Parts: sequence; structure tokens; C-alpha cells
Amino acid sequence: MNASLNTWSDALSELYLFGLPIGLVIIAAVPLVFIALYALTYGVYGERKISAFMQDRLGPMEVGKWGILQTLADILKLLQKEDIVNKSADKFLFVIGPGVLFVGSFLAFAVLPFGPAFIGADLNVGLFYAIGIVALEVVGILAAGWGSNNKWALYGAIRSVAQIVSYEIPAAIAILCGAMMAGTLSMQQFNLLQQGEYGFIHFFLFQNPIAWLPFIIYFIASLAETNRAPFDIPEAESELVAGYFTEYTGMKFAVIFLAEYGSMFMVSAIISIVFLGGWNSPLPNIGPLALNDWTTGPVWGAFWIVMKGFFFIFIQMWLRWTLPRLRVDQLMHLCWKVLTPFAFVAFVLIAVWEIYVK
Amino acid sequence: MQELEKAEYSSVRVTPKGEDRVIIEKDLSSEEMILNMGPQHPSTHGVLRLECKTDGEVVIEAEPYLGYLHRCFEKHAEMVDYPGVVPFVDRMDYLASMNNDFAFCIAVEKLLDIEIPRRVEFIRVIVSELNRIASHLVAIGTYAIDLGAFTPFLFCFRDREHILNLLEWTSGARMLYNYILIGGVAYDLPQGFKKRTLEFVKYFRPKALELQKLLTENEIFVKRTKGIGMMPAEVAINYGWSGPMLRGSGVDWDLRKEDAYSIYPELDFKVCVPDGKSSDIGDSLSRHLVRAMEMEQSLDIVEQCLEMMPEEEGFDPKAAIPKRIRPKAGEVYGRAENPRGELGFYIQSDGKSTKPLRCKARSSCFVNLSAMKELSLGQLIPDLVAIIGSIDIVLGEVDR
Amino acid sequence: MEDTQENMPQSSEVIAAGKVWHVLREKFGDAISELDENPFMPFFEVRQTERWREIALYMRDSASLRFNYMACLSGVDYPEEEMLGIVCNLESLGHHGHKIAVKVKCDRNGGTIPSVAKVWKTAEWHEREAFDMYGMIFSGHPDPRRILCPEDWEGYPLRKDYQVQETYHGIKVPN
Amino acid sequence: MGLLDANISKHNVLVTSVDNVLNWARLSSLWPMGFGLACCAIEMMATNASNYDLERFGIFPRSSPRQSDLMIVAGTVTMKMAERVVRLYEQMPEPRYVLSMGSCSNCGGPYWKHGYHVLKGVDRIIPVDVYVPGCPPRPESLIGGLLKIQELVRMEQIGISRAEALKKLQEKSIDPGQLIQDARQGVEAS
Repeated sequence: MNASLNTWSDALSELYLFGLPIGLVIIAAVPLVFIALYALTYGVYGERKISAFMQDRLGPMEVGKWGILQTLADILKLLQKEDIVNKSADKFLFVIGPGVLFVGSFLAFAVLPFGPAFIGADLNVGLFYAIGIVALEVVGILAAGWGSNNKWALYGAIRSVAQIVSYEIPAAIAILCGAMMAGTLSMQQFNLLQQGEYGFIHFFLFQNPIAWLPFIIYFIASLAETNRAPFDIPEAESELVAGYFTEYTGMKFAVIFLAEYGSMFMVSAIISIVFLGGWNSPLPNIGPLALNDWTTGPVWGAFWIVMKGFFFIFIQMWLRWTLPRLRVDQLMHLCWKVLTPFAFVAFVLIAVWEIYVK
Repeated sequence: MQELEKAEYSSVRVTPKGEDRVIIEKDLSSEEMILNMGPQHPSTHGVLRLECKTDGEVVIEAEPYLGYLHRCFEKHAEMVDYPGVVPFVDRMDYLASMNNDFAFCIAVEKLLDIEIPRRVEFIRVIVSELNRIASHLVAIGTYAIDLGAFTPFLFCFRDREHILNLLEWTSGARMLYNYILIGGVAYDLPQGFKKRTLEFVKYFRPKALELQKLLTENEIFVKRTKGIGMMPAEVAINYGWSGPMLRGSGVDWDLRKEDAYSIYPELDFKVCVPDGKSSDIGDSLSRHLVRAMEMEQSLDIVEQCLEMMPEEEGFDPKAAIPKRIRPKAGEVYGRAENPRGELGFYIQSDGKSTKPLRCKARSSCFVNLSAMKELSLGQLIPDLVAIIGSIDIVLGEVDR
Repeated sequence: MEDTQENMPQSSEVIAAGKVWHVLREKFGDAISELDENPFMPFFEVRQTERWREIALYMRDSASLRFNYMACLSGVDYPEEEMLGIVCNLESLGHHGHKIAVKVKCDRNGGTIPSVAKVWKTAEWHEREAFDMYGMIFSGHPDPRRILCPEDWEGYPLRKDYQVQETYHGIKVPN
Repeated sequence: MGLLDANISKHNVLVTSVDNVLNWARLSSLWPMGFGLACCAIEMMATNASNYDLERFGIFPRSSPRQSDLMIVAGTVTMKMAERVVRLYEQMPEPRYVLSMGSCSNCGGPYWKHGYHVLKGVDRIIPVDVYVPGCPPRPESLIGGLLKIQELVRMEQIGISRAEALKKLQEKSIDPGQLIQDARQGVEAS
């Protein structure tokens, strides 16, 4: 099965034009370009529209039809803004911060399979790599917060680092549960293992009666890792003005924003790959209605994973615009005293299930 | 004299309560940092400035600095004649202009010793209760925003707009009405006011419930506010707190009952005091609950007033306004229940001029805010934000 | 004032204030003046300014008075008498319910009034405001600074003879 | 735009259309600084809220001055606050705009005569682009003012100064007094 899938991408990767490996470039670039586009326009635009509809408003309306060009205008404007590096800032850290943040958030996309063919690098430790590389963001955030030489930014950075580092533990254990079910760390393998004619039945979430526990734990932890409400204390607007990016202007600010939406999609994609079958169609084959077969293929794969990602992003937005924010100590309490123990419990239970029951 | 000093210092202190209070470990060598919060900060509700001494996230001390919106109300009051003071009074607590006007007119009318027509009293109570709801909506909305919930804020503003429409229809202005005048009101209620107001009351009741669901029934909201900013009743009285703040501390005290001004003694309402089931008496949540309860109470009062109000054809609400407002020499302290507490006016008249000799506004927020320093001792920064929000300050009134 | 008192029966408020005044008169004698029994705001004056704090403490703590609530403290300027003063509106909240106003005066130039900020904490900011606006000094105040105007503001704005300064930090002040 | 400013004096077709795109971007995403001073701030909040919804125009308040393009001076500026307002203005990145909202920040408003502590017009300390009258202005007038700022942005070009853009705007815009007079004459004639 593996081989048959790869023939398609192999054929593409062997495509050379004028001696340049155009095929490889397409394979690597399509997801990234898509994500950049997504993160730039539809993520921000979607968030603004969804929040607006939740709040009895219309949201962006005047810039393009239904405000569809709003984000484009924002980015173009941010490009034109004066780039201020304040005098007392640590210039090196201040400049490098957003870069590290951006790189950390987007490097993880390399191992994200967008379909049977679209994958930047099918590493055999793909999942491990994704978790590890996202942690690089912490460095960027700390550099940005410290380099700004602003007390609010410093608070935001310290909070953020404490939060991300702490929540990585329950998140990693929850993901480990998934890895245990799959017996692999390769992202593409995850998808292949969850393939089958009965659609969603083959997803890990429904393959194991305890799988919902690591699923929920990972979802909550991922909210905290991406600094989304109710865990948005690092950029808590009412407390810390704008958190670690208080001092950033123009394009640097846009880059931070972009990285944030990028990692939002990243965690949504990881959760859908590990627990919800990634690019596999959730529709089952029912007798003559071969829904699963009809909705499987390279393009369908990209469609499904993007849809699953959007679904989780929608839930993230829904929570964000509904819930108030937790306090710092409550956040840590939740992480260390609730999520981590439960993650361990889930780990043991799944191990028992995998060894003795299955 | 020694005894005297002792007795003074034995006056009460606030002790922070709550099981998960953060304790600063003494062995940790940590540096204090001075953090300047405001005057431009999203959660200071205007231009308040707090100078916080912080140790990490813990605020060791927060010193409020006022005066960034000092608009010299008292000077203006001495420079213009009595009716001319009313617009300036409007601009003091700009969220509850009607209530401000009401308090000022009560003070001056006390000095003038004039009879107010009954219908005027009803109109005054209706508009000021409507304005109280509007003001509490802003208070609750901004409190939600302080705690990170953005949507309730917009819901509050959406519903507030209906009240503003009603009041605009009555007075011609959206926010600063200049409607309640000394001895009367500017216009009679418009035709059909009763119907539309009842429609609003009917519309608003479920909306208030929805707001309750979003905030008071939300676990995170309760966690953020319960047991935060505890103020025992004794201390609250010593600090001169009033209004929802004092009632939040469990003191059964409402000027509408105590002073029984206007037609309030004829109306059937209870003083809102939290029952202590869902909140600790005296914490931020109690104060929030009092405001939420008061909104519903105000709806009841408006309904009652609309029911009881005498209908008069061709009623002239300005009939009782004296031709020339020149009170006889004397001093008066008149007060009324503002959404934020007791709003009092100390007015001194020399009996000769048409201008007050001295007009001091006892602003409720100013007094309520004075406890900030003590409330903030040893709190976390997020709690500090929660406390400021629960005090519900309007800087226009604090600084005047 | 005379004829209003004759025409009107004394309200319960004034009667209660009279009782309070009697208690204080017994305790402090001539330190306090006669009660002004006007129907709007019955008040007495503290003649011996330096005893104001003592009187205040007694008013707060004695069982028969219990003025635990200070509603208002206003600074007042009396240019004809060359005096500054404060007017305090006190109330016994939740205990007896009676109200009374107290006036304390001091000299216009550098006069001091004992601070009651430790008796009623609410007085702390009110006194700072009175100092800010009128310039009387409250002896024993825990934090004697300006509160509304900037620290380096010139003059005391609410005095009747106040002249606005021309510039403040290079910004023109008057219109 | 500093470099381009100096070198380009004649506007050719290419630069103008680039101008148009850049101006379009700037005018469609005016982020005001979310800071309020007094009564007008409440009206500003009401304008941002559901009923008037400034986000329709892409106007979306930011709490940090570093990320904002527009400063809405909403309310009375006092002497104590004046220095802070200047500082906030200086913290904003170029190109920046100032909208003075309400009589108080236009000229001192009701505090004109006796307000010893009130700054009589925020234009004494920072340059103002658009004034919105009213005490407080209705949300509609605030939106009107913001649209005026958008018009001003549209008038700007690489190589011309803000003052020239303002002049161009003035030439282009119609005097409402004249309009009213014309309408009156039309009514009288009929």
C-alpha cells in the first residue's frame, strides 16, 4: 500500500524541468505556500468573521466583498509602517525574536502530510521532530520579550515560557499514547494505519475506548501551547497590554502574528493526524455507496486534513470568544495537578489495552 | 495621647483570604520591580495610574495616582449659576448622567425648599433607573473584558444601546442628557414611551439571564473573582464605601431606602445583598452579583413606576422650576444613590448670588477607590485587574 | 434662617443631631460651639482646632454616638474671615442612624488642622483633596501630597483669590 | 518612505498606481489605539461595539501604541495627561494620524473658560488631522471622521507632504455650508 501511494509522489519528484527538480519543489512548497496563504488570510479573516457573528456584528465588510481582502490590506499596511527598534532594546534579541518564532512554528510543517503525496519530509521520527521543533518558539518568545526591554513584554514572555514548557509535558504524554497505539513516530505511517473502508471507525479515537482521554488532554494542552483563550495569559490584553509583542511594529508584528496562526494550524493538524486519521476520509463504505473510496485521493487527502484542521481551529475560536481567562497559578494548577496525572493514567491504561486486550 | 494613637491604629485592616493565595517565599532572593500601570492601559478604565511594586507576579503594593481627568468641576460650579451646573454634573459620571443630575437637583431643591410635581418625580425615577441599568451594563461588560471574556462586553453594549435610544427619545441626547433640571425635567415623556419601555423590559429580562449564564455561571469567571479583593463590612464602612460595593460586603444599605427620597418609599423593592451562597461576602464576585441583581431590580422599579405614574394631558414638567434660582443662605448636603454608590453634593449658598459659594461633589468612585491600596496588598497582577474592575470606577467622577 | 426655624417643626434629623450635640457638649465643653439647628444640615463647629482628632475619635468609638461613616469632607474657603475650613458630614451607619456635620477652621496662611485619616480611612483622600484645592495642612496625615493636580502645580485652585498660572511645562494654560 | 520622498518629484503613472494600492491598504486597515480619556471614550467604545461595528471598515483597536496607526483623542486632555498623550503619540510608528474626538479635545469644550487644569485643544501639543465636533459626538459622526481620515490617506502620494495632502483634500471636499445654501435656494426657487 505504501508503495502504491508513493508512486504518485515518486513520479512527481522525478520531474525535472531545465535540470531543476521542480517536482520536489512542488511537493515541498505546496503545503507551505498553502499554509502561508491560509495563515495570512483565512485564519485571521475567519477569526474576525466568526467572532463577529458570535457577537452580533458583521465583522470586516467594506474591504473587498464581505471584507475578504481585509487581511491582505492589513499585511500591506504593516509592510509600510515605520520599523521601530527602541533605543533601550537589546537590538540583536529584539530583531531575532520574531524570526526564531516564525522559523520554529513553520519548520514543523515539513513533516506534516497533506495527503498521500504531499509531505515535505517523511521522517521516521516525524512526530518527535514536530513536538521538538515547536518548542523552539519558546526561545523566540523569550528573546522577543527580553529584548524589548519593556516590563509588560517581559511579563508576557516569562508567562509564556512557563506556560509552554509546562504544557509540553501533558501534551507530549498524550501524543505518546497515540504513538503507542500506532507503534510508529512517522507522521505518514499514522495516516496509513488509520486507513480503511469503514472510514472513521479506523481512526485511533474510535479504536480504543480510552483514546478520548489523551485526545482531550492534548486538545487542552494545545490551547495553552498556542496561547489561546482561556490560556491566553501571555498576551492577556487587559493585563499585559499586548504581551511579549508590545513593542513590535510593522512587519515584525505581522511575522509574530503569522507564526501564531501557523502554530494554531500545526497543533490542529497534529491532533487530527494522531487521533482522527489525518488525510483519511471519515466517510465509510456502506454497501454499494463506496463513500470512502470516492473521497480518497491526493486532493481529497489535502481537503480532509485541512477541514479537520479548520474544525479544531473553529473550536479554538469558539472557546476564545466565550470563556474568560484563567489566572497564572490556576493555569499551572491545571497543568501539573490535573492534566499531567491524567495523562499518565491514560498512558498506563492505553498500554494495558494495547498489550492485553487488543 | 498615647491611648489616642493606639485607638486609631486599632482601626481595622483587610486580611486577604482565600485558600490558594500565593505566599512569597522568604528565602528566595528576589528583586522588587516598579511597574507602571496606566494612565493608558486597557484595564484601568480610563486614565487611572497605578504604580505597582511587584515581586514577580505578586503586587506588593499598588499606589493609585489620580487627576489625569481632573476637569475642575468644583471651580466651574462656583463660576456658573445653579442651572448651569447641571451640564457639568452630567459630565462627572458620564455613564450615569441622569443619576448625577438627580442627586444634584435633590441637593439644590432641598436648599430651595420647593415642591416637585408628582409626575416629574416618576419621570425622574424612571429615567434614572433606566440609566442605572445602562451603567451597570457597562460595568459588567468591562469587568468581563478585564477577565478576558470579550463577548459579554459586546452583548452589554448591544443591550445598552436600546436604553440609550429610549433616553435619547426622551431627552434628545445619547449620553449626557441635561434632562433633570432643578425643580423639574426638561420635557415630558414622549407619546408611547410606556409601551416601548415595557417592550424593552420584556426584551431585556432574558438577555440579563444570558449574561448571567456567560459570567456568573461560568466556572472560570467564578474562580477568578471568588475570594478576591475581600473587604469586611466594618472596614468597608470605615473606608466610606457605598452602593454596590458596600452591599457586596453584606451591609444592608441603600440610600433609596435609607433616605427615602423622591417616590422610592412608595415602591416595592428590596435592597440587594448577596446571600453568600455562591460567593464569599465581601469579594469581587459579590460586588458583581449585586450589580447583576440591581439590574433586574431596576427593571421591576421601572415597571412599577410606569404602572403608577399619573397620566396628565398637556403636562408641563417645567412648571415648578423657579423663575430665578437663588437659594437663601445656608448649607446643605444632598445625596442620592448613584449606580456606583452615594453621590453627594455639599452646597453652600450665600443667599445673594445665583451661583453657589461652594459646591463639593462627594464622588462615590473616588471614595471607593481609596481602598485600592489596601485591597491590592499581596495580590497577583491578574487579581489586581479583577479588583479594579470590581470597583467599577469612572474616572470622570473620581477626578471630577 | 430664624423664621424658617419658627415656621417649621423640627425634623427628626435635627432632634437626633441635638442629642448628639448634647453628648459631645458634656464631654468636651467649650471645645465645640453651639449647634446650628438649621433644617438642611445641622452642624457645630470645633472651636479648639487641635482637639478635632480627639473629638473625632470619640465620635467614632463612643457607644452612644458611633459615627462610623464619614459621608463627605469638604474644604471651604472663608476669605472674609481669613480662614480656611473643612466640613465633615458624619453618619452612624447601621447603628443609630443619626447624622451631623462638623466644621473645623484654621488660619488661611499656613494653618493646620489635625488629620483624621486614621480615624476614618476615607478621610485620607478627602484631606489630600482639600489640601490640593485649598492648601491647609493636615498635621499627622500619612501621605500629605497633592492628589488631583500635578505635584508641581502652583497655587490652590479653589481659593477665591486663585490666579491661574500662565504655563505648565511649556504648555499655555489659560485660554 | 523617506528615500523615495527625496528622489521622486514628478509623479509618473507607475508610482501613482503603486500609491493607490498602498493607500488602499493603509486606509482599509486603520488600527486606532484603544485608549480613552473621558466621556467620548464611551461613545468610542459604543462605536466599536456591535451596533455600529467599526470592524466593518477594518478598524480594530490595538492596545499597544506600537501597533496602531491612528490615535483617537477621545475626551478631555488635562495638563497632567498632556505629556502622556505626547509620549503615546511619539511611540506610534509613522505614518500616523490623529483624530480629535469631541469638543474637549478640539478646543477645551465646556471647560474652555474656567478649566484651569484642562488643555484647551489637543492641537496645542500634537498635530491633529481630523476634528470631530460634538459633546460627545454620536457614533455616526465618529464614523464620519474616520471616513474623512480615509479620504486624507487617499490623497497622499509618495513625494508630497501631509500638509499638501490636506490641501488637496480641502480642494476636493465640498463645503457643507455651500451645499446647505444651495439646497435652501433651490427650495426658495421652487
